[in-house]
Amino acid sequence: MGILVDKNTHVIVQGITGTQGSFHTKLMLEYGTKIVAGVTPGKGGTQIHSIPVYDTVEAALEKHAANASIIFVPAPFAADAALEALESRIRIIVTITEHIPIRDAVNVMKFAEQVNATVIGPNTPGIVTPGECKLGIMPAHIFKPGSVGIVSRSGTLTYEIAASLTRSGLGQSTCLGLGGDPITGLDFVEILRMFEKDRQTKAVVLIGEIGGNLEELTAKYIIEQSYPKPVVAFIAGRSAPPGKRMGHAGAIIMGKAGTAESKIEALRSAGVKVAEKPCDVARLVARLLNA
Amino acid sequence: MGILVDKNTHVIVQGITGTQGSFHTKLMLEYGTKIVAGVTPGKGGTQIHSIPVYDTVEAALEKHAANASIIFVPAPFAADAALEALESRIRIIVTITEHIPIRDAVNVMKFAEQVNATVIGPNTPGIVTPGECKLGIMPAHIFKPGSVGIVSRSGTLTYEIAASLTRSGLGQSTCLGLGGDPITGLDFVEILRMFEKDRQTKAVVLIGEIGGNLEELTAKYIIEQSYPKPVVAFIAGRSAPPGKRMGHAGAIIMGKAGTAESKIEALRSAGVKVAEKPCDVARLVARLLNA
Amino acid sequence: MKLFEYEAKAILTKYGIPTPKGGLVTKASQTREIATKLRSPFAIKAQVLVAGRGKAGGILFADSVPDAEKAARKLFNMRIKGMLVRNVWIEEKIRIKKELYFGVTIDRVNQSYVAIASAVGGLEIEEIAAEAPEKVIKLLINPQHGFHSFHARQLARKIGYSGSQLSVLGKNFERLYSVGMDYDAELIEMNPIVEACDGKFVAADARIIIDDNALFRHQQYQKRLLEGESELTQQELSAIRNNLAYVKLDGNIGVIGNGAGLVMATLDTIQYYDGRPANFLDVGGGATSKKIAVALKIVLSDPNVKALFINILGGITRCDEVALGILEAKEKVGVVKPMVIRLVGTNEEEGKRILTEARIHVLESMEEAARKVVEISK
Amino acid sequence: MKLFEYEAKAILTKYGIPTPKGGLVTKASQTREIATKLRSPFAIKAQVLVAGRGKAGGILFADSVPDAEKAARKLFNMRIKGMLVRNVWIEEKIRIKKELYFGVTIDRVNQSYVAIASAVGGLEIEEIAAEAPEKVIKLLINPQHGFHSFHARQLARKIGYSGSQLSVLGKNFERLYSVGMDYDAELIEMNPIVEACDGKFVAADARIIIDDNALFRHQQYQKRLLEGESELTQQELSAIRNNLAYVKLDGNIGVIGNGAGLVMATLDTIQYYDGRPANFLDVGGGATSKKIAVALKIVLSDPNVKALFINILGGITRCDEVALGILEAKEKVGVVKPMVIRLVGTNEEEGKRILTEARIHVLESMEEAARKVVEISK
Repeated sequence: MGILVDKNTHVIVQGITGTQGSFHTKLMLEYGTKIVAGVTPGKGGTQIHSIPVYDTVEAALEKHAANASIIFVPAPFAADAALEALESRIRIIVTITEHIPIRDAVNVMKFAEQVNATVIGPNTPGIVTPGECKLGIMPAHIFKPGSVGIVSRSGTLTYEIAASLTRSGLGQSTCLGLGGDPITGLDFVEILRMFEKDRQTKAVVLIGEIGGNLEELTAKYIIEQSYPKPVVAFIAGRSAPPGKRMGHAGAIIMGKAGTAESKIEALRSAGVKVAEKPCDVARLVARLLNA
Repeated sequence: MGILVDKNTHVIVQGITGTQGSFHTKLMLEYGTKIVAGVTPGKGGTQIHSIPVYDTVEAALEKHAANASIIFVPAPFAADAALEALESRIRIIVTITEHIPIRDAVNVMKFAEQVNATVIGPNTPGIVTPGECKLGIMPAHIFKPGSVGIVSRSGTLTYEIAASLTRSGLGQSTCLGLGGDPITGLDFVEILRMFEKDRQTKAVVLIGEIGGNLEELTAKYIIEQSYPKPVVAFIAGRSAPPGKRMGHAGAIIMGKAGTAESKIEALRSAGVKVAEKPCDVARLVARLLNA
Repeated sequence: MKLFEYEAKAILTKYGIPTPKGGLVTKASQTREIATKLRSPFAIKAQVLVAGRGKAGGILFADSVPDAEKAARKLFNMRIKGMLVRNVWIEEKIRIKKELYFGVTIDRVNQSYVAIASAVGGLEIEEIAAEAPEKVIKLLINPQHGFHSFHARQLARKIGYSGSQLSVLGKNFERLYSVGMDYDAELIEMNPIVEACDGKFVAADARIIIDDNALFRHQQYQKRLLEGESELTQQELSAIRNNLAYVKLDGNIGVIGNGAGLVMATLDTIQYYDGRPANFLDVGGGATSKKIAVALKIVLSDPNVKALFINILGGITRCDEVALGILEAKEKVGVVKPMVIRLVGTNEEEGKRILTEARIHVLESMEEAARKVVEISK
Repeated sequence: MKLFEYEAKAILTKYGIPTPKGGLVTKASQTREIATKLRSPFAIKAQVLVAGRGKAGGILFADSVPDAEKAARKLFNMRIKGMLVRNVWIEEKIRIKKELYFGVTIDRVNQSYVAIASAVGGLEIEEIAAEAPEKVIKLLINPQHGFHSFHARQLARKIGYSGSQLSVLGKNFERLYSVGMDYDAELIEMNPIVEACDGKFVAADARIIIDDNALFRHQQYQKRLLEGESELTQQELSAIRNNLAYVKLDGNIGVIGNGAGLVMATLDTIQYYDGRPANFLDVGGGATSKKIAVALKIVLSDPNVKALFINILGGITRCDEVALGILEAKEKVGVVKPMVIRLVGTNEEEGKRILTEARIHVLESMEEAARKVVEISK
């Protein structure tokens, strides 16, 4: 099963005709993701990898039923694309695009909140429920179906950890990236809640990083709810200096807020096992699952 | 009982220190309206007619409980005042102010819709439930408690008709003005619905005018719902030329739309008695009530 | 407040919407100089604030500079629907493939703005809607969410465009919406916006009506309205400056009252008794004697007025004050035409006394007063 | 992108927010000319983009023009937290009654903007919040509804103002919010906004950080960032121009990787093994050989670098392409420092073969590679 996406997810790709959009559409199709249509303004009537392309989401949905969208539209236009999908009643939106202005992202999130939709990203590698649906740009071969739920603020670091889980024989229920921006649609707590309800998920891996206080709030949530499933975490950025953005717009220590130490301490005091190095995650998960 | 306002209506007056605000606060108090506080930015700490004045609605509500507001704030700032009241969870707002820009009014109405609040006006004489509560600028002596509900797009014309009803011994349940602007918070249909539910109201007087199609929509509603209470109407502006605003920003015939003829015809075909002259209204009401 | 075509086009240009290259001619003799900077053929357009200018002969075409000059001269000597032509706009004529419509206006029922696009343009949008309602595409706009690029593209698609034209046309729709919001337009339209033979889009005509209540945010235009050229008559201007609502009509009974609805009903009652009102004039609430004086002056400046009907329902306004106002005004303005006054409401007795002493007859019933003034006017 | 105080103040002034009268001095010799146009006493302020400039001696005061000149000279000869002072802002010193704080920034948890006001100003807002949290008033802003006058007045009231001051202060808050939205500020603050002895409010210092991702909407500043003065080092500039994320650190192991999280984890792992990273450099997804070359060049331009660690996890990126890129880059840039390369993922075998043939040792484990590079660096 996994969370959010599965075999019944029918997808439109916004920005399907761009380099990234076209390339990843091919890979997603190869993975078995049910892509029903693409949207690129001005390219309506064409086809990409046998997928019909429309000028607007509205036009696409006149012909196809879809319940999710993945967005590859360039940053200046990406928020518009997200709003378009939301207004057309698409309720799961994966925004791959990075460098979306904060003001635009805030607008998208408020609208999504109003209509009760889920936005993954922006600046996310996407979401994969191994064996069922990949809605993102992550390499397919590093995942296999299983019982570990992964939620992350990162891209390649997630692949690093997912791959090592897979090598250790620990498959995944769903793996998703929240996105590396300061404003993202989902947070760890929401995902933990979903993983709690998901029967397939037996343990959760949480990959955090410096900046903001999502990890601290997650620790609080775990304590308050006596979260019933084991959680293993890795926090990137212990060596990061304050005041500098470490690649992700969201990865910045402001004054004394957002440090790795603060996050690690909070998680540990919530009973979460925090790995010292990425390669330690698989071992900790295995130990907890066998306990 | 009447609709919307009654003995339990507790009121704040926004713009209480202005000429209009102060003057009508006095008259409303004399009528028995329960005014608990006034708000004028920069005048917090003073008093008007023994009513304490605050700088913000928030500050007023820290000290007083209120469920309605009446706004006398000058047009450029009136929308801000309405939004302030709405954000502070006031759910009945009477906007006396005229000349509020349309863009501002649209924003207020959208916000009111979201939070499920009632906006009367702008550019309204207000609302009165005779003997219980007057939230407006209408002369008090022309009303008396009774069973006729009056809803109007006009001010003095409403007084004209209310006074003649009163003279004919026909008291009123509630009398309110929707407001003379193109964008107002309520329409006839909403009020008809309220009058239908109000036990005290036995007949409804509807005072319309040229411009828009509220009256036509009302006729449609009356037919569709087989509206159970007798309705008498007067429509002002039979002699108005097209393309000219007749005093009210909303009173304008655009091309062939919004004429008095169209409204009168629609209402008549819905079984509404339409008076030829204002003075005929009372007679028609009396006839229907005695039928 | 209506903007002239040349004003509207200047704004559109500022927002990046293509308009035909052109120039404003304030005297026919300037035509040559301006036309020579443009490429022929030319469109020469009277700058008047009336609808249906084209049908009334206010738009001419010319293939050469001398012909353009002739056309301009012709326009400067015209009145269009009674309006004197004071300025002429001359522009390059577009080779039209298709005329479209796009506008943003108020949707009263939905308390919102509405964007309207049509694959047919050039006519009044109401006419298009009457003739081919299926061609008129409407989209409600929630101002809190705004009108986004994708909305614009949805409309462009629905009026038949695709490919790069869809995006370009959409962009122009989006820009017009921005103009509309920034300028508090209660109506803004490009009618027609033209698809030229080269596939490009050009706003061939543009109309902007600024919400009068928002003019305080657009002082430049408020100033032009009150001080410069406008479609308003002297009476209308004087009314605006004094916060009176005045509309000229073509009868002979001057009407003054307090409250728009009441004044409308007064006109209706006059008409009901076969009289013909000369105007609508609402003095509003709590008018001062000065205001009443100005109102009388405006109404009486219409030479057609044979009799006056003042209809006051004193509510908050006190009748005695109104009576004093009328006396004062009468004296100042020197009213010699017959007056019928209906005065009821707060302090009615005192008001009547004041006027009766001044030998002005006061009635209580609006209908009776209307009947009487109609009688006098015959 | 951080704006200089003088840039921020120019914008505030444009929006009607009072700032002290002043002028920009680009050479100490101009001080006299500018200062004589102002009223003494003066505040002389180094224009550097570092926080805590005041404490670091970057703000001086003077009572006379000659003293102001001396102060300016002193500042021009200073480095503040390593930053050279290239410009000095001289302004009239305000007689301060009270220092307040107002700012608008991002609330990540609420996915929103937040307005922050405080009756204490002049310090960093985090310090104020730490010392007197009850004095810091926050208000979440829904951008669809906006920040209205009444919101501003609510804040002004809560930090202790009433009467006309409440409205005036509120107006300044409102204006600052407008600046923030119009300029896509991720942080904008008046710190302090000063209540002067005459009761008026003046923004004594202002800070604006424009969202880097929105710089395309603010080309003037983007241009200044890339071409003019900024707080960025040559390496940082070069990284920005090539779409690389680069942060200088003070160790001796140069690091290059793909993906922000992975590179952070790489630095952490180096540190875990007691090594010291010299930088953070993320080449992003699908980097070309050219990009890898630029990355190597930037990292190696740091003289402290003793060894290089390239950590690539080929996902969508193919390892063979990365390998070719490294070879090409190595040749072009002429790398002589020892390199440790970790290369796994798509087409890993082919990538390893290419590098091994070029006698570059490739490891599979990030931890092993980190240990190795730390060893070399010692």
